[in-house]
Amino acid sequence: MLEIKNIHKSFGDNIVLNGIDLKIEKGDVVVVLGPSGSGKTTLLRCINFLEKADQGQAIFGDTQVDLKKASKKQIYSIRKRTAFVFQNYNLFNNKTALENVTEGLIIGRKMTKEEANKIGKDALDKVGLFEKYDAYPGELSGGQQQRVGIARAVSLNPDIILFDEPTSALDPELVGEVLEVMKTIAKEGTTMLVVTHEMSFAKDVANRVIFMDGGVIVEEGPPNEFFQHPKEERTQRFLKRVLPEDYIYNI
Amino acid sequence: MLEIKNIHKSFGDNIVLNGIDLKIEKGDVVVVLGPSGSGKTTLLRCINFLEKADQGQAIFGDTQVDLKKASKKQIYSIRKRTAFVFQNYNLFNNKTALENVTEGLIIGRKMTKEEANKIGKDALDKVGLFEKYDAYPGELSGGQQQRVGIARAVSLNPDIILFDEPTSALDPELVGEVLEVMKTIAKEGTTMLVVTHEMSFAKDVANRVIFMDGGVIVEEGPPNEFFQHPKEERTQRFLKRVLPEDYIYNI
Amino acid sequence: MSNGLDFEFLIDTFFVALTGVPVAILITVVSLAIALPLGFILALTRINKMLVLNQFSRVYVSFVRGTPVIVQIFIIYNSVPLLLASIFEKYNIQMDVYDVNPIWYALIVFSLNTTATLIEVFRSAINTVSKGQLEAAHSVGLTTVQAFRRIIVPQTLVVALPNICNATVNLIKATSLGYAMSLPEITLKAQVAANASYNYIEAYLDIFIIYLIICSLVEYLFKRLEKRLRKYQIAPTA
Amino acid sequence: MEEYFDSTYIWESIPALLPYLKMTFFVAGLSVLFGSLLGLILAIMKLGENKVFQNIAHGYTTVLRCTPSIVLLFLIYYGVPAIAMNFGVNLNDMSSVFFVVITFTLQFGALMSEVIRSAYESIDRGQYEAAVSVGLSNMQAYRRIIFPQAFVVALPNFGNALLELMKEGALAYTIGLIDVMGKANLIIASNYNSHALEIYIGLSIIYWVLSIIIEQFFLKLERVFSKGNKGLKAA
Amino acid sequence: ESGTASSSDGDSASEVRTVKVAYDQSSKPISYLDDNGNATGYDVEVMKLVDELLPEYEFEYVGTTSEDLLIGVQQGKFQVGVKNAFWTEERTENFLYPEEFLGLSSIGLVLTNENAHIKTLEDFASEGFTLAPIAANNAQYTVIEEYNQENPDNPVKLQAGDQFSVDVIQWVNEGRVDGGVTIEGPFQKQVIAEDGPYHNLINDVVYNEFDVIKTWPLFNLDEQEFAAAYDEAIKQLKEEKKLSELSTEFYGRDLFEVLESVDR
Ligand SMILES: Nc1ncnc2c1ncn2[C@@H]1O[C@H](COP(=O)(O)OP(=O)(O)OP(=O)(O)O)[C@@H](O)[C@H]1O
Ligand SMILES: Nc1ncnc2c1ncn2[C@@H]1O[C@H](COP(=O)(O)OP(=O)(O)OP(=O)(O)O)[C@@H](O)[C@H]1O
Ligand SMILES: [Mg+2]
Ligand SMILES: [Mg+2]
Repeated sequence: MLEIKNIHKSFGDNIVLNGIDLKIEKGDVVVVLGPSGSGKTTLLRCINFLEKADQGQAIFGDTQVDLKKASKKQIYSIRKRTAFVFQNYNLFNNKTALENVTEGLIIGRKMTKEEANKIGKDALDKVGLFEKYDAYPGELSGGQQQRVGIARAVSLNPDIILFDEPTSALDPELVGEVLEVMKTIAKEGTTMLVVTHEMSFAKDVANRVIFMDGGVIVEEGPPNEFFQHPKEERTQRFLKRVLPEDYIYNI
Repeated sequence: MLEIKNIHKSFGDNIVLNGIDLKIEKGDVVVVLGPSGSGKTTLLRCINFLEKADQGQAIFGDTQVDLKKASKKQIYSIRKRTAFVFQNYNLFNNKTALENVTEGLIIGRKMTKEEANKIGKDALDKVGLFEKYDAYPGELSGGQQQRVGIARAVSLNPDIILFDEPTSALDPELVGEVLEVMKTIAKEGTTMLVVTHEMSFAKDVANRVIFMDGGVIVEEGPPNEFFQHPKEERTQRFLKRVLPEDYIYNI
Repeated sequence: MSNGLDFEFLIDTFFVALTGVPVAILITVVSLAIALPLGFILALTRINKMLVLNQFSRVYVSFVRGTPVIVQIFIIYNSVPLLLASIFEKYNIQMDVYDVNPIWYALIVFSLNTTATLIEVFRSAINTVSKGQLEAAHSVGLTTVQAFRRIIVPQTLVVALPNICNATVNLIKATSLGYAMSLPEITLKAQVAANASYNYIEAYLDIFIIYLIICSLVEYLFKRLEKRLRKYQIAPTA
Repeated sequence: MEEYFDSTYIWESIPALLPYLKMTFFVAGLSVLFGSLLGLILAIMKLGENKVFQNIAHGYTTVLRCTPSIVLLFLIYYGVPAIAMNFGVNLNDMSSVFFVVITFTLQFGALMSEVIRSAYESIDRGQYEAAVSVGLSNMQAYRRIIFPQAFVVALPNFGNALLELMKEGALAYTIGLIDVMGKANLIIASNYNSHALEIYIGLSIIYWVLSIIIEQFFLKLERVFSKGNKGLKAA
Repeated sequence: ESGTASSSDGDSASEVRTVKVAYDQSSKPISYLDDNGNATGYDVEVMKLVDELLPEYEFEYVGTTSEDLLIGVQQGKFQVGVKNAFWTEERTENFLYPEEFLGLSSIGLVLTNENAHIKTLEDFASEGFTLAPIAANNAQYTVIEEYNQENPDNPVKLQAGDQFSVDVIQWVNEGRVDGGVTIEGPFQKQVIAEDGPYHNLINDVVYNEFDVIKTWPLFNLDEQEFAAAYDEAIKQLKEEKKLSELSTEFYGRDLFEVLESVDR
């Protein structure tokens, strides 16, 4: 359903992505792990053309796009098939929760306002924000904002949703809310590519875990294997650092 | 060494602290847990007079102070015996790392520059920032900034250090750095009152855990007992939310 | 003051000066209508460092900000007709350059001037809107133009509003310099009225009162507008 | 057009005008000095708890913002001596510089009060809290931590206000004070109003160069004083 | 002369009183600041002669703009002001006019050569010509305004403007306006004089005088005594033909020769 081939991306001298290949099937939930600065965010942004890759191909179903030379039209067509959930939510500050969700539908997809509102309300209901349609982002807690962000992504009915550390700007208590919502939509069969530090999510929900470092994929596999028997020394060191000492052996 | 009696504090109609009593002995490491908005930060701020309590007493060794009516002199004398580590570090942006540490010593405590520099350098060395004396906050990573914040507090040689979620503004990988430093100074016998969501820290380092909610202390006890057999229903619910499901049973 | 005020003159002239208000308002409104979009676009060229335009706007802003308005007025008022005349002559255009109502010069000067101010206002305002807003708009399938119209501009405006208010008040006050172009605005009308009897003190009092009223009104309106536009910025509670 | 435009007038006017910058600087310098003080006092009133002081300071700022400079100048130039006369002080022999400085001071003070207030408010309260938490007194916290940072924030706006002030020369001329702008008028008058365009172009060149110098100077200043904030801005 | 006590000078006539004489410093050749920073011009030089004849007064000259001069004299900041002012009924409420005028001003139209036949404001108005703007506080403005009030059917298109931004001769020559009002002195110095900046236009523009008008110093209303002293002095100067000399020096012509025909 989505295949990425040989992405390269540098900022000046800093080589951030150094040839990444990735294949995601319909319904997959792929979690990307890696130390800070390893290029996880950049990978997601390149897939969505928020950043222009220096080299690489993306194959979406039957259409193949050159990530470097994509035309405006191709970019829009790919953006229509993807959705992005940002670390800092990036809700439109001047729009209510509902308008945040419907904006892309009405303006980007040319739906009528009624259609869009229906879809938007459904999406907000699904993330448990029945009563917050008319609230502005400034009136919502971080967790609520991120749930609007997820509703916004889901309502676009994309082939794949890209999540960039969707819980890392949240208070520990609010993290649960958002992970719960993500689990729900994952179980509905949505294809997801998720950058996160939430190991429990990776373990419970992912069907594949990828560990990136230095711009390449160091190791990948199903979560059980990945957490219990990391093969690479780099991966072991990383897991040791981010997991409570005893946690890793107890899964 | 520090005893707090019956602190009350409201903001407008919002009763935030509703009669808190707390006794801390020399060398204690007390961890305060609680949901967002339960008044943890306010408690710490009242102790340090960053917020004026509506009612309450603090007994520092042999001196007793009314938290509401304290004179300027009393406030200074208590601030001299405490130090604060802020969630957002709050380093002086216009001062280097070393100056951040020595500012309070030279200006507040009237030390000579040489003395202060010696103490400051020792403190920075202790938190692993040997080579960053002359760096400005803007040039340091979050973890490094927070370690300067801790060095600043330690160098004052206070009777007690108050920590307000010292790691919650940090990237997951950097959290380790700071917790490590906190463990070290805890082991040196520094008295600490720590608001944190880091359960592993609470478990490993604290000798007492306090759970606050709705402006009162709901439950307290030594960490093992607290995590494994929380008595109150409210505490159980809270722990379930903030801990990975299986973690709690595996300690 | 030694000999008392001539109240009759004061009141009569107040109404005479008042007839200059429409011209002042017209210039203000038209200049703003030109300067707001132009300033915004040029601000974008500066932020995106578009080569030629960026350099151009830098020099332009620097000149306009660096020299007194009255001097700009003199220069435009004296040089534009000369330039136009020689151009018309060269291309054989049959048009009387000198038939031009001075209000055109005023519009040129004040539009150019306000544009320069607003370039800087918008430049800093746009910078306060985080890049994430644009990215989010892109990610839900909006084009850049749509994103600007619906997301970025409304937010920029709110941030820029206090400074736009400032610029507007300064603009209204600056229209008083229009007398140098024989523009029949408030100050000129009051001064003409004062000439017959040399009642300048009363004339200046009238000018003072009128500007005070207009400018406070403008400030008030902007505050109202800001409150309305800011409705989404209710401080996050709890 | 060549008939009228004679660029030699531009080059001849510049050296004739330059000496009068002294007066421009003198007036601006004094006004900046006193105006900043006034601005500081007003800003303190605005930031303080006292509602009456707050309203006075805000009202003052509004009125001054809404008053055309020329009107303010005449109010001061004729009002202040009249008031002083009531107290038996004769100010009629006072140099007009005095009144121009008062006018600019009042205006600059209104401007600066906003500059100072917003600069102060831009400094995170945490800086103050951290300062007192390490045992600094209130005054020490302001002097050593808040002011140095607010100063940097205020610098560019201060520079702008200064530029505005320098350009108000036309105003001073109306009561006979001769700074660069006034000198330009005198030159034009002595040419019986001919070649005014060239003289004004010469004048605008002087102003422009001056403004660029001031701008650059303030940029430098900002860079020097913000050494600690460099990284923050980049991040 | 009513000898009512003046507000500021005492009885001791022996004491020398310093008075402030304000002059418009940018009104060459009537009154101006010369290149050395000294006050001069016809009006100023006359006042200097007056000063010489009045030992009990010492004049101090203060250069300023005409607006400040008017307000200042009215308020008593200056005791007297000279700015080529004409007499109007309304102004006598705010200023004290002495008995004796100060000088004469030839006022006329600047026109291109092809319009040289226009000699009067009536002719000018009938042609529907445009007139260069005149500063609102300038005496010339008053003259045209008065004409318009007397000839409401055939008014001149009068516009107020700025003193410095209007260069009458240039505007007329380039065709920006059909005509301008000026006084003779400046025209002499700009066009007729060999070294005048517009001497090259000597065959293109003409000056057609339409009136000669008396000009007056403006005294503060409380200065009757001073005004009386001035009257005495200036009478003597007129008799000695001193004013004619100055008129020739600054205006290039002795306007007192046509004094008979001057009606205001
Ligand atoms: N716009 C940019 N310009 C220059 N360098 C950039 C830019 N964006 C990212 N980088 C650099 O690219 C590298 C990878 O950044 P990226 O954000 O992809 O890492 P990450 O894996 O998402 O890290 P984190 O876990 O901290 O979010 C970093 O060194 C970063 O400094
Ligand atoms: N300065 C203030 N003015 C008004 N209300 C305040 C103020 N500071 C805190 N509050 C309110 O007091 C309550 C407790 O806040 P506090 O910051 O102490 O909670 P907390 O336990 O530290 O929460 P968190 O885990 O989110 O930091 C909250 O409802 C908050 O909105
Ligand atoms: Mg990232
Ligand atoms: Mg808190």
